[in-house]
Amino acid sequence: MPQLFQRYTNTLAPASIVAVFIALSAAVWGMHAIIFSPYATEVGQPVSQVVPFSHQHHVAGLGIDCRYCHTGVETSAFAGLPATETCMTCHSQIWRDAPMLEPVRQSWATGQPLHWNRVHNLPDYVYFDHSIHIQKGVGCISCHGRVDRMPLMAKSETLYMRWCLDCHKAPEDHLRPKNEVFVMKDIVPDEKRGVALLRAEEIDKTHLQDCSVCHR
Amino acid sequence: MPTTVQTCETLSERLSAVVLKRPTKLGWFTCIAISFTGVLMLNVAISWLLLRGVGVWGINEPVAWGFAIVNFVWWIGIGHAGTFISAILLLLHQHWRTSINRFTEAMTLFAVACAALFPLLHLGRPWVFYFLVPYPDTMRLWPQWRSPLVWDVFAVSTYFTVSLVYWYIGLVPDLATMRDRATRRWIKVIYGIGALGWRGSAKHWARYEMAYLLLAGLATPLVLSVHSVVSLDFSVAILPGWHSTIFPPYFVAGAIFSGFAMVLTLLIPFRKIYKLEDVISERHLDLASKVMLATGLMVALGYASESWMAWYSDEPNEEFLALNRMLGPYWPVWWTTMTCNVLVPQLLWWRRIRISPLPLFIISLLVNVGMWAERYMIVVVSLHRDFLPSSWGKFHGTVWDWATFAGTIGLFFTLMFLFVRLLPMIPIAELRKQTVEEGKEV
Amino acid sequence: MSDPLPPANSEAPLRDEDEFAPGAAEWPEDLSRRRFLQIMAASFALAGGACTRLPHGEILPYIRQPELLIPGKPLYFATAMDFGGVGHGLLVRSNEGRPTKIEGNPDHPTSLGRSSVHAQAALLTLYDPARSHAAMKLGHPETWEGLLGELLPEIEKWKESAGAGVHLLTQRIASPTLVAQIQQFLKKFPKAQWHFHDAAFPRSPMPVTVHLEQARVVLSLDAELFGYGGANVPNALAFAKARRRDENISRLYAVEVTPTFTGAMADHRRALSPSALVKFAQDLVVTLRDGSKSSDNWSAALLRDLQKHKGQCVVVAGEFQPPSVHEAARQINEALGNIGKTIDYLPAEASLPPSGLPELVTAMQRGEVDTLLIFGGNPAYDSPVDLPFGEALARVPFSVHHGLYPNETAQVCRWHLPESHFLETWSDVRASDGSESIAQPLIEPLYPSKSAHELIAVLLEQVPTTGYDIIRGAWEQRHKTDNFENFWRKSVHDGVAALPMPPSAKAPEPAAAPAAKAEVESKSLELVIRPDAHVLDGRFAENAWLQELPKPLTQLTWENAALIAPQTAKANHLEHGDVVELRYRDHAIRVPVWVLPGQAEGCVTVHLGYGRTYAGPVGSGLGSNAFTLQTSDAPWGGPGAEMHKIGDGHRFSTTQSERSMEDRDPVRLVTADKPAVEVAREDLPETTETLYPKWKYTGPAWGMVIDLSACIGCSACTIACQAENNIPVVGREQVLRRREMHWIRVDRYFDGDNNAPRLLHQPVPCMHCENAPCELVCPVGATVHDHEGLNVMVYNRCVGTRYCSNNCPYKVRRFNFLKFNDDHSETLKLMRNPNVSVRMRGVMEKCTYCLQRISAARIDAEKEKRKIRDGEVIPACAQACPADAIVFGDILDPASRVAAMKKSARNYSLLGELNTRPRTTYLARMQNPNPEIG
Amino acid sequence: MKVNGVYGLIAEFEEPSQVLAAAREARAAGYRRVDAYTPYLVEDLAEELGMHNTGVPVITLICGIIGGVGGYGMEYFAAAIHYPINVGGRPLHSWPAFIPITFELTVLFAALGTVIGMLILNGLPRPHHPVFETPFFEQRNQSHFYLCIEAKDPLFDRTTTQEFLLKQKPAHVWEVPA
Repeated sequence: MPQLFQRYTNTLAPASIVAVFIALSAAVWGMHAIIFSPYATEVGQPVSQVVPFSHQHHVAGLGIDCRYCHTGVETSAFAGLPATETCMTCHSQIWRDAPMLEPVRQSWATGQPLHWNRVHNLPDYVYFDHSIHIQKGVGCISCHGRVDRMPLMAKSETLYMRWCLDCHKAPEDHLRPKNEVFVMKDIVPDEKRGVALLRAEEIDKTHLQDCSVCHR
Repeated sequence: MPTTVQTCETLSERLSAVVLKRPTKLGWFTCIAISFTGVLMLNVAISWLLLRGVGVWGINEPVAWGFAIVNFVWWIGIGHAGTFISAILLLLHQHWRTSINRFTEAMTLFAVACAALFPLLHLGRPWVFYFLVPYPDTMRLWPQWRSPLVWDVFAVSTYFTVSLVYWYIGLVPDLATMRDRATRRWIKVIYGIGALGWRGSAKHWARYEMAYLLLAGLATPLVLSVHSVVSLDFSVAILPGWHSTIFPPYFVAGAIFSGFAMVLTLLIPFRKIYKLEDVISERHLDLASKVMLATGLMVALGYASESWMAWYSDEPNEEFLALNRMLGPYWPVWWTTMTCNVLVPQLLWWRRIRISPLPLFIISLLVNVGMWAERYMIVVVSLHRDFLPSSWGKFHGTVWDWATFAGTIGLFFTLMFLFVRLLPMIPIAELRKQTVEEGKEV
Repeated sequence: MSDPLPPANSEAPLRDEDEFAPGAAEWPEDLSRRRFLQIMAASFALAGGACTRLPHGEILPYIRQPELLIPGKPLYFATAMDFGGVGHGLLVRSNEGRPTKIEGNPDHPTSLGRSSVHAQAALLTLYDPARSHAAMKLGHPETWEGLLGELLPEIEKWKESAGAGVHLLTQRIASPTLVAQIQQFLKKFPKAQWHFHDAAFPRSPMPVTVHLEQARVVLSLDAELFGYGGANVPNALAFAKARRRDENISRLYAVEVTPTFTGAMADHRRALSPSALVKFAQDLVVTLRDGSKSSDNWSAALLRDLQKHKGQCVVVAGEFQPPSVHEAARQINEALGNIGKTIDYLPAEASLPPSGLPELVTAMQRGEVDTLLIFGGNPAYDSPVDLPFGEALARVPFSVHHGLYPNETAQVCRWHLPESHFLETWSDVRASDGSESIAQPLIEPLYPSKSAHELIAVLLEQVPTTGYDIIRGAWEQRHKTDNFENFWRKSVHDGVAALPMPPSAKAPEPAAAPAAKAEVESKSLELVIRPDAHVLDGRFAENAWLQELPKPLTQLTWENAALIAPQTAKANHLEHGDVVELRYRDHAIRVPVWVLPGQAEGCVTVHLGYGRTYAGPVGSGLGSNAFTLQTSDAPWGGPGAEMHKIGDGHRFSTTQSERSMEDRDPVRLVTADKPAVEVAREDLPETTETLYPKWKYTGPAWGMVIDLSACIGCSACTIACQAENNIPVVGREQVLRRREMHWIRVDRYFDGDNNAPRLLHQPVPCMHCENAPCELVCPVGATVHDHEGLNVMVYNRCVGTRYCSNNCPYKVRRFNFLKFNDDHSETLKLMRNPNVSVRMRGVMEKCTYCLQRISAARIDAEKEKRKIRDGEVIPACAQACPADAIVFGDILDPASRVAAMKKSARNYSLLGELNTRPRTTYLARMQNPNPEIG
Repeated sequence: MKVNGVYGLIAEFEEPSQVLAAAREARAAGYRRVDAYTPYLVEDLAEELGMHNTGVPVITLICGIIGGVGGYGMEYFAAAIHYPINVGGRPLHSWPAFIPITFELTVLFAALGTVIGMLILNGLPRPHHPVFETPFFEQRNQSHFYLCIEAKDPLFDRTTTQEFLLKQKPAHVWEVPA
């Protein structure tokens, strides 16, 4: 009497079951991988702009302070992008007819604003306030990375909520003295200094993880 | 029909024939066609729901839960008979269960599947349902474990998985029988895959039986827990009419009550159509009705104690609620519930009714209606007038509410018809054992 | 003013769906099957893990960044509003050049930082997409140049004819400059005529100013002291002060036709039909004069009470009462020596022209009108039925309508000119106490519109014609000061002019004493016509906020009804919801019947402002037009009305169907025989009665107290909250389904006898329970507590199970059953508060105690390393409340005002027995009944 | 002793009692690699064939414990450690509220463990098996009872084993090809 199934099915059957399990876990892992991949987070992926503005040149090269352009950063929720006027203060003198700067001159002439592409974009239901972070001693580079090494601006952090919470849970590891907030210098984690700064800035850690701190 | 003595051979022959006989009867096609139109309607209703939002239903403030939850509880309740019969009655050595457990387990699965649709659909944002599942997300957030809805997610999914496994394991030896009795090769192969190469080895049987018993042991507390958890959706809340400690037992009793009602609603026609009156005999009807009668009385006790507590507690809100149910705008719901769930089942005291299919069929239908009304009373009537008179309101189901409900009924019957056509609805192997052993006893 | 475009890197609202693939969250209305399936696929794919990339927004910086303006920091500007010829001082918040919230101006003598429903709602009018966008000639868009082309030759003609045949029609005007300009016009064209018509703010028989704070006994003869009228805000505040004193709080008697806020606040209320009310007033005068025995002991006791408080009481007559009642009130006040103490009689309104609509219409019918210039208003709709303005207008060759909306009048005029909203233009106003304010614009006109000032300047062929120059010029002329620049700057900045107050007005000569014998009470059904409390004479019909705001004591929205007393209903065999044909002097309307406890017997009240045809998409075709019953000789109705039932089962779009408190005590009353300790007894469970330890709060611990003695039920809180928190309007259909979205609602109850009920109000926001039942049942933790004790609602975590709402005993949670917020209208986007998320479909929302304001204050405080000061955070409701009934603050700070109020014996928690431990509590309402009256 | 090309010898019986007896005899005769094939569970048959412990229950127990402890652990970790939030004034570790999920996960893991364990112990799925080549096995395995002595058995010998089986009065004795 012939067998309904050939011998190989004895390996095939269990193997296929195992395969299904592997496939499922692979799918889950893949999902996770995608979510944290540069594709989804866009970390380290320069965003093209109408004017290829180089922070590297302006910050590292010319040593211009962040606040020269991002005027609101100490007082307002928004750091602010420089008005065309700000660009023109220098570029009406130097690189007056660099083709690269044509859009800026256009904007100045026509009164049409420059269209910059957002690099750091939070969802609308997240209310981030630059000023308080600056006031309490969170350095620019904690979130924006070493812009002094960025010819074109790119995200250096995922800006995922879990990333925010990492710092809101333990701010001490990310605080720096007030005079170093705008300095392009990587922070050296130092438990003692962190706690000291925490006390100095009167930061109340308890409510830092409240939903209401960021969501309204 | 001839009452010839059953042998393993004849038994296997007859029971597998139910599935293997060709060509399929026209009646079956018409039935499934009708129920499938229900499925199509369900699709339309769901699409419209996802397109416009839950606002297409009648829900509002204060009645933020309507048909969706009513149907959910109703279906889950129906889904309790199967596991009850196969697990608890197994442990209680009720051999008569064997004839109907496979069928009722299938019923359980499909009912739970229908039920599981509603919690998903009633979400304002169904596309983020996965927020209820614990997993390491990008937000470092977790479900809120204190919420009965999260308990539901675990209870219902566990219940479904375990029932599915239990049902499938029970099927394996019969699938082997199908494999061996089928004539066409491709059919043999399909059943063969399901049979996992079962060959009836004695050692396999031993482990199999042990596993089956263990599953029964696990399913027994599970079946009791599931509807208890569902009842906690209500009793954890502070709403008058919800906030009650008797809910878990009272819900479980109601579940088995409605479950057996649905079992009878389905069995009575099926045994007639497939001429299985000898396998599913009067005895089965009789015993099933007795279970209905018993659980029905427990449910009645539930109603009674609710009203009594309202009076005894002297809590104005509770008192008002009790009266509002009987005399308020939704009085017909209360009276329907009482008639169908308390009065009608009393007929089952008479044996003649317990064993005569037609009256039994009607009674079971009425009980199904009554149990739906009960859930409507619990969900809607409690919500529509709560603490502050200023926020009182009314609720009316829209056409989409009804379409969704009817659609799930269609889905349920579609699955049921497919089941009886494609799988042995009566456990052959177990019956073999019984017939042989009972044959000996005689 | 900066441009009205969405500013650089401000959070553009309405992009909540960015959380998901575009379209996955907000379904477009018009949607092909294909697209639908795509979206389904998309959203199901997302369900796998929501691994979506946020779409790339753009940032558009300024060219030149405006001074002062720091993106993200709101600015506040003082301005003022002309409301019914009375100035309201306002303080307006501007986010990146967009006015986003209107508040009262604290420095302004009459608004005192408080505001009214209409001041709040003015914001929506500014951004209303249905406002007229361009000049129209015979219904076709035209340019201003086109207008001038026609206008200038006309003006030449007027010069020859000295303005013969030229007629001006205006409503009440609060702007001294505008009045001056009109006078100037009349001087230049002496034969021109100026007419006055205002259906909501008619010529007052006897204008008065009442000082409720000084009055120990107040008698209102159908006077709506807290209604929409010009002095509602100061009245409410003064009355609240007089009620909250610990001893000798004032006593209010109200005799009125239809229940009003005043009646609701009264210690003794009596509902009388108009004719009975006239009789009552005159009997009062007679009995007072010749000391004769009063007819009933109610008025006897009232009289004794009044006489006991000579100079400390006041009798106020309602705006819509006949002169005889006003005269009666004046005589009583005179007899009791109240004048100058508790009430001032102002000189008859000189600013108004003698001639009104009847004269104009007759002139038009006679064909004497060549040119008609209509400044504001809508006579084609709101004129009495016996003055066929529309037809008469056909005989006017050159008619110009200047207004905010292309309304009924605009349709029939030759020209319609868009008017600038008061937030778009310079103007000035005079407040009820005579103080003057400059109204400065917050934003450039959204459309090519002109203000009345600018238009008249054109007619006068003046240069310059910009609003700024006109106002500044006028002020420079009127206020001669050595340093005008400083005076001007200070006035603009403060929102009120630094001026000496006008001389105190002297009472007018007593008119002929009224007949001692009052005319007999009419037996027939009396018709009562009143402007609607919210849309008034229909001028706010297009304002959806006001349409959806529940109307006083009916809680009705989006429509009007015929209000009758239960007895009247029985007598006429009518039921609530029956549709009747209401007939008066052979004119009739179909209107549903609303049986309203507290309404006077034998009369039927209908409100104006509905049945409009050209209001716009929001206001057209709602309710029935009561102007068809109004006649110029009886503008507020009279005897001889009839009702015939022609249908039934009308479904009212009301937000509260229940009337009584059902033997529960959400609102508690403190009276002489029921002391606070007993009334406000807290039957809270002991904290020990729980398995769980109590959560510790270190503070600030935010809490709120609502004083029911002060709350007049005006709903200013509701609409202020709506403006502040981007709360959508749902429309009549959804209100019918009970899906309104107001975060703070004002409940009203009729207590006691249905024929003479006590009227109660209770604002109900989220209670922010410490043991929040809603939080416990949320499966995803979308509503949880923060360390300051706020019950926070995280929209972007909410999946929409609505379990929280079911478990909320106060039912203050609101759910977006459908896509309620409008993300199509560009202008509405400008209106939204950028610091509050715009909620998407399928999420729960509720009062947050104005979390955005708390956060702002917290950030400021933490920057300065200090605690948040008491009063630094004021939620929108508390800020708007004209009666200062809502107080908010840190309940753990013993120095805070809220903590002090929570110590009051009257303090109680709503449904406290549920052990929800609400942070919002109430102060039981104090009643001061006259012991002589049962 | 190993015989090529043969899986074993199989005896076919009509009655369960016969196969029981045969099994007993086979064990007594010293055969160890013996198995029986029956249409339904025949009590004690497995014992007669020398299987005294199925080994399933212990798997169930272990999986159950894993599920329970894991479930409660997850809840505690999430609510009290990973992201502690004040929910309705309840303590972070609201143990009574954590019970239902713990219970459900216990049952779930135990049940799945039981089934998977049973299948693994039984070496299923195994669609191909020599015994299927027994003549008429397909038709008769639903009514008849088989006892198979495998060729792998050290005592197996075509002739002696066949004689032994025939002594048990089977309906047939077949040779099962490997």
